[in-house]
Amino acid sequence: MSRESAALASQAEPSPYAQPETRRAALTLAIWVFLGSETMLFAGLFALYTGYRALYGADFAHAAAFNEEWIGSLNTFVLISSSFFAAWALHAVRAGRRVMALASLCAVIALGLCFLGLKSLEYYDHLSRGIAPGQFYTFTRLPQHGARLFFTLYYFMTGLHALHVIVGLSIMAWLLHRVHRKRTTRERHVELELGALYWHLVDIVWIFLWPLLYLIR
Amino acid sequence: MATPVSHPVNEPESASGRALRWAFLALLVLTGLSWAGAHAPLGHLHGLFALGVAAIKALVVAFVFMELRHAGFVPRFIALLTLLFIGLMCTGIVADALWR
Amino acid sequence: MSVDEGMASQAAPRERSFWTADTSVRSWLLTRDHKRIGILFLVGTSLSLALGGLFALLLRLELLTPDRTIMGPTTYNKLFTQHGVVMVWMFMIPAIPGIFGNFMLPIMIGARDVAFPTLNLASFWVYVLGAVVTLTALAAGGVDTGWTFYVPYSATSLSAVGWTVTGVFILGISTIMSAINFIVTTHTLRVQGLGWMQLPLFVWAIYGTAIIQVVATPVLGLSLLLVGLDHGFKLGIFDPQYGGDPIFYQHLFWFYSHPAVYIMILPGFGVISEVVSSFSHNPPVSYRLIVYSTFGISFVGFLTWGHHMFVSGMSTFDAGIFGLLSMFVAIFSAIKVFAWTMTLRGGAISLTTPLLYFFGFMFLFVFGGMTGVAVASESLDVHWHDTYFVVAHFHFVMVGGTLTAFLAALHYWFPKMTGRRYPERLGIASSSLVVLGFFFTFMPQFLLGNAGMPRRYYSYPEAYQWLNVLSTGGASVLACGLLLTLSYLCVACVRGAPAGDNPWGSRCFEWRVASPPPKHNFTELPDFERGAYAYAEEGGLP
Amino acid sequence: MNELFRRLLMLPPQASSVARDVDTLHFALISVSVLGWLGVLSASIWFVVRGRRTGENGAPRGLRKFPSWLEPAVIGALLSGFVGVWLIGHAQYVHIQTPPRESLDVYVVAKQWMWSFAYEDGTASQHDLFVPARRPVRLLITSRDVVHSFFVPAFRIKQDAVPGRMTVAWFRATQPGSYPLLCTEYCGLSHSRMRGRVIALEPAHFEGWRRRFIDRDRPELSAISAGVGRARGATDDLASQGERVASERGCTRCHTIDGTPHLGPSWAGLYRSQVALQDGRRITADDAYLTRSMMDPLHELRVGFQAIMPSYLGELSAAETGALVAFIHSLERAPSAPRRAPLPYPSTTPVVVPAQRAPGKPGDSASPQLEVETIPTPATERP
Repeated sequence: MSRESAALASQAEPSPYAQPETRRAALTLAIWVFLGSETMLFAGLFALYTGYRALYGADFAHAAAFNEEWIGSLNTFVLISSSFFAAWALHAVRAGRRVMALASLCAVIALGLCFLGLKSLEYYDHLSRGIAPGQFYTFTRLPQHGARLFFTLYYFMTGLHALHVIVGLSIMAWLLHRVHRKRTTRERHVELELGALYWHLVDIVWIFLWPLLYLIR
Repeated sequence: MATPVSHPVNEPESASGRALRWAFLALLVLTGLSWAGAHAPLGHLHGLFALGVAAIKALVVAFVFMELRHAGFVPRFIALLTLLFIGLMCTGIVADALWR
Repeated sequence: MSVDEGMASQAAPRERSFWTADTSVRSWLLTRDHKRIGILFLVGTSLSLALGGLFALLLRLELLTPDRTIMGPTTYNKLFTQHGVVMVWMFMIPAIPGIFGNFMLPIMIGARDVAFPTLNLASFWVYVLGAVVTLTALAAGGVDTGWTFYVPYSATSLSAVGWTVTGVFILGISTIMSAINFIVTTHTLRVQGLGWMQLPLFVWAIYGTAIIQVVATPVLGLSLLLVGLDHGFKLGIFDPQYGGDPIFYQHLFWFYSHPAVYIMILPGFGVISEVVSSFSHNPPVSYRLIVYSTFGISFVGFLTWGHHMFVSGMSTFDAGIFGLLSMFVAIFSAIKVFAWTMTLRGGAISLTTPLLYFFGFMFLFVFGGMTGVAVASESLDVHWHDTYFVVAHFHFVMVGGTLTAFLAALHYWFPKMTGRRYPERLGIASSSLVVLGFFFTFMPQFLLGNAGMPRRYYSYPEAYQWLNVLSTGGASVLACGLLLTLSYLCVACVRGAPAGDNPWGSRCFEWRVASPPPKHNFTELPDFERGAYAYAEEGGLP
Repeated sequence: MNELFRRLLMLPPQASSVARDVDTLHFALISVSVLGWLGVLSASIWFVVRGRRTGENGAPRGLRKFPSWLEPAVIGALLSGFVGVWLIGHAQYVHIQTPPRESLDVYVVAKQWMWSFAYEDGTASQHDLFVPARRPVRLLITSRDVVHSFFVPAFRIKQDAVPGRMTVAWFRATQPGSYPLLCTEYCGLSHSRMRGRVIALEPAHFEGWRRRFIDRDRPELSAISAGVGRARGATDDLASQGERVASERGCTRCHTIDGTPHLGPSWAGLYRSQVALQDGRRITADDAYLTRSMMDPLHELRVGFQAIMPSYLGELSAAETGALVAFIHSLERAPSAPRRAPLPYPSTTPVVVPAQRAPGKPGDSASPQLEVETIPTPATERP
């Protein structure tokens, strides 16, 4: 008891954690809570989507046909692969295979950029046809209210998701840097676990966006 | 005597490389299945099918990639709770949209 | 501020308190110490309370006469919006968790700090940033939409909607940061041997609140984002001109804002549970029921948002479901009231200011809660919806509940935080002023609502004047009470008599450390094995 | 008993078929609440008084054992009480929300900041809703701009007016009289002035009002009911197009059409009148000036108004601009001061409305003249 008190008093800026293991548990719990919270950010958009789909089912079905299915599907493939590589990078770090981890992280980033590229291609295509959100919507082939709402939602959902992809990519680049500098190692790699979890959540969101925005017609 | 230590946390068993590869394969197959379903004559079951497959994919990602199968009660509970609340919100809005 | 001299009486050499461990300005502004962050929040939220209170007083002054008294309708509309925004997001949501949650929760579970001290500091500065952005709206001409930001009005309003929604969005980020910290701290940093069912009830309350915050706040963030985009760029997802449905916005908003009511009141419940047990020197009756009802509220609170929309044209079926669920959520609060009352039974009661605030709480909150049951019954809500009855109801719950709990907490933990005592007589006087002033501010508003006066009314028929005058009079008494409290607490910070470590004879964990606590909370870890409410053991008071 | 409670709680008179029932639940609930409240308070005070006595000696007597049935009993009692309240309240709500079959339909259009009403046969009115007493009236409510709410305290009914949607309410006035109509959903600057009346007439008088309205004001019908009646093939001349543009583009949020002072100059009697500008000039408000004011409003600002109007250059098409000018032209002969006396509000006692009743004293706004002849004609008069 007294030794512990002395230890407590002597530390200048003590970490609140008595053991490093607790820090890891705390961070893991925190990221899960954060991911749950993050999902609720999308939840509102999903709820709006279902609500408007209930009101404008037919319009939504027509409008979804104007989203490029091949881009959406390719992007699904791209994001799932990147998610796999993120998991693989963690696996490699745990096994102490640094080069493999670096390669996997590079793959994650490359695929993420590829996703964003395809997404911008699709945005460009849409915008050039006048498929834009809200008041800027001038697509004459689908003049219905439902179609405009569908595309407004499309922009909000994919835009918010793309924002998360960008954040995720920055985290991945940072992790790449750390692994490269051997700061993230076999012994200490909790940040990689957290980053990968975030990236997987981004993937899961897209897994639902794909059918909602491209497939269900 | 009480000491300021935390509760021991086990290092979660990491997902094995084999499991990751299998999960990836499963995800690719499911993606293909989802795409095929969109072009199959399923009628009004389209939506149900696409979302069902998506749910399975999300579960695979969550349980294998995100290591939920090794995680404790709390992360699983959080995941469940989040799903529950999304469901609630959608139900509330759709119920109002359909029946008013 | 020096508060250490008062404790020199203790014989044993003591570690310096967190107040004096380092006195540079930088060490305060960039502190990672949960206690100092609590003090920073105390300053921030008190300023917000003062500002929101000033707005309220101006509003009440305007309503002295049926028509123009001191301001025009445009100013009036902007003021009540700012009053709501400031009070809800800058005072009531962050106050009790930010101040007392931060200060007490780690001590109560035997931790040296919260799980993420830097995140904790960030949450304070993000709060400041959010507050500044929110108030920039005032400089930018004010915002006149009401704190609910209902579309399409908020989308078409010419006022500074953008600043306000951005500010509130940022405040939401601060809330989520704090909440994550509290959840993780409670899970991972409890001292060994301290089980969940031995936690002080205040910890439970903060924990339950934090869960609501992480679930609900993002939904508010999203809805405000959509309103902001609609207002700034006409991307109207709710715009009826483009087939959008303004009612969907209300769904999203109340999915957040009904649980937000519990975000505001649950920490108050936690305070009340502590106060009633400490001052009756009795363990709380049915600890388990109180804990379970906290979670009942957290969860069922999410299922009742539709009762804000009974007259929006929702189907009778939906209304029925939401109405029934709203009744269930009332049960949980009723259980708590029952438990608190029974805790007094057979206790050895010391009648002090915190306990008086407890009575103020029971007096006001119980009535507010019962009118809550009344407005939740659908046919009555049709008459009361959006009238002053509703205004009176939620002020009884929010001010009568949260504000009195806040004041109770402030007096209860004042000796712990500063090591000094406040003047008890002035405390009793000001608490009577606050409770009476409050009662006369809002009781007439129930009657105004009955008579049919809608809320957010700049001018009103003359027949309502006497009730409005009464209400304004009450508000001035309330303001006097609060000013009195502020002044004697400020003086007591510097001049108060030394309090000693446990002036109330409480058994709860935070009273087992020094007052004020040393920088790292514990010079030596207190005995956490004797429970926080172990009054029955060993007979008399310590 | 009913009347005592009603007066004690300051409720308005019970003037609709549902009011009495709703109030009964209200009284019961409030009484029980107050009793419960007093119970909790007196229990606490009693415990304190006893606790003080023992407390001075320093020793709490500790928690005495509870009878084990107390907790479930309390919870059960509360639960059944609450569910009971819900059952009654829900049944009443269903009744309030379900219009009877044989009701008279009235289309209600809310906009900032006025109410307009149109009947199936083309009759219309603004601010004042005329209904027959003792007959169910179904309201089909919508809004042209933001969310409003139709509230008649004496009827205990309320229904939001939501743009882009039609909501339904109904009532049956039990006796003739004039009842205040309020907007309860905050809708901007003049929210608190968005008041009207529901005037319940004896069925025979109501028929008389309706026939007279149709005989005299037939030409007006189409324009007034344009908001809801467009589908019924209303004539669509330039001025009524202009009226529509004015409300769709939000002009009427600042400019009134009946001379009431507001943020912007009223349009009543504006056309070709002499106006004083802030730079000292006086000019005639002709077509050219009106058009310039829409496109560059701050250039020639009138005395007494703030520089708050945005430019509509590029916002309004040429056709819309023309229609607006035509609409303002049509208001040329509208009186430039409010013709309606301030609303007699609140009327705590229902006014009995025999048409032959002697008119009240001049200026006595508490007893409105409800002679059918003095029904305000709509402000939109055209040459």
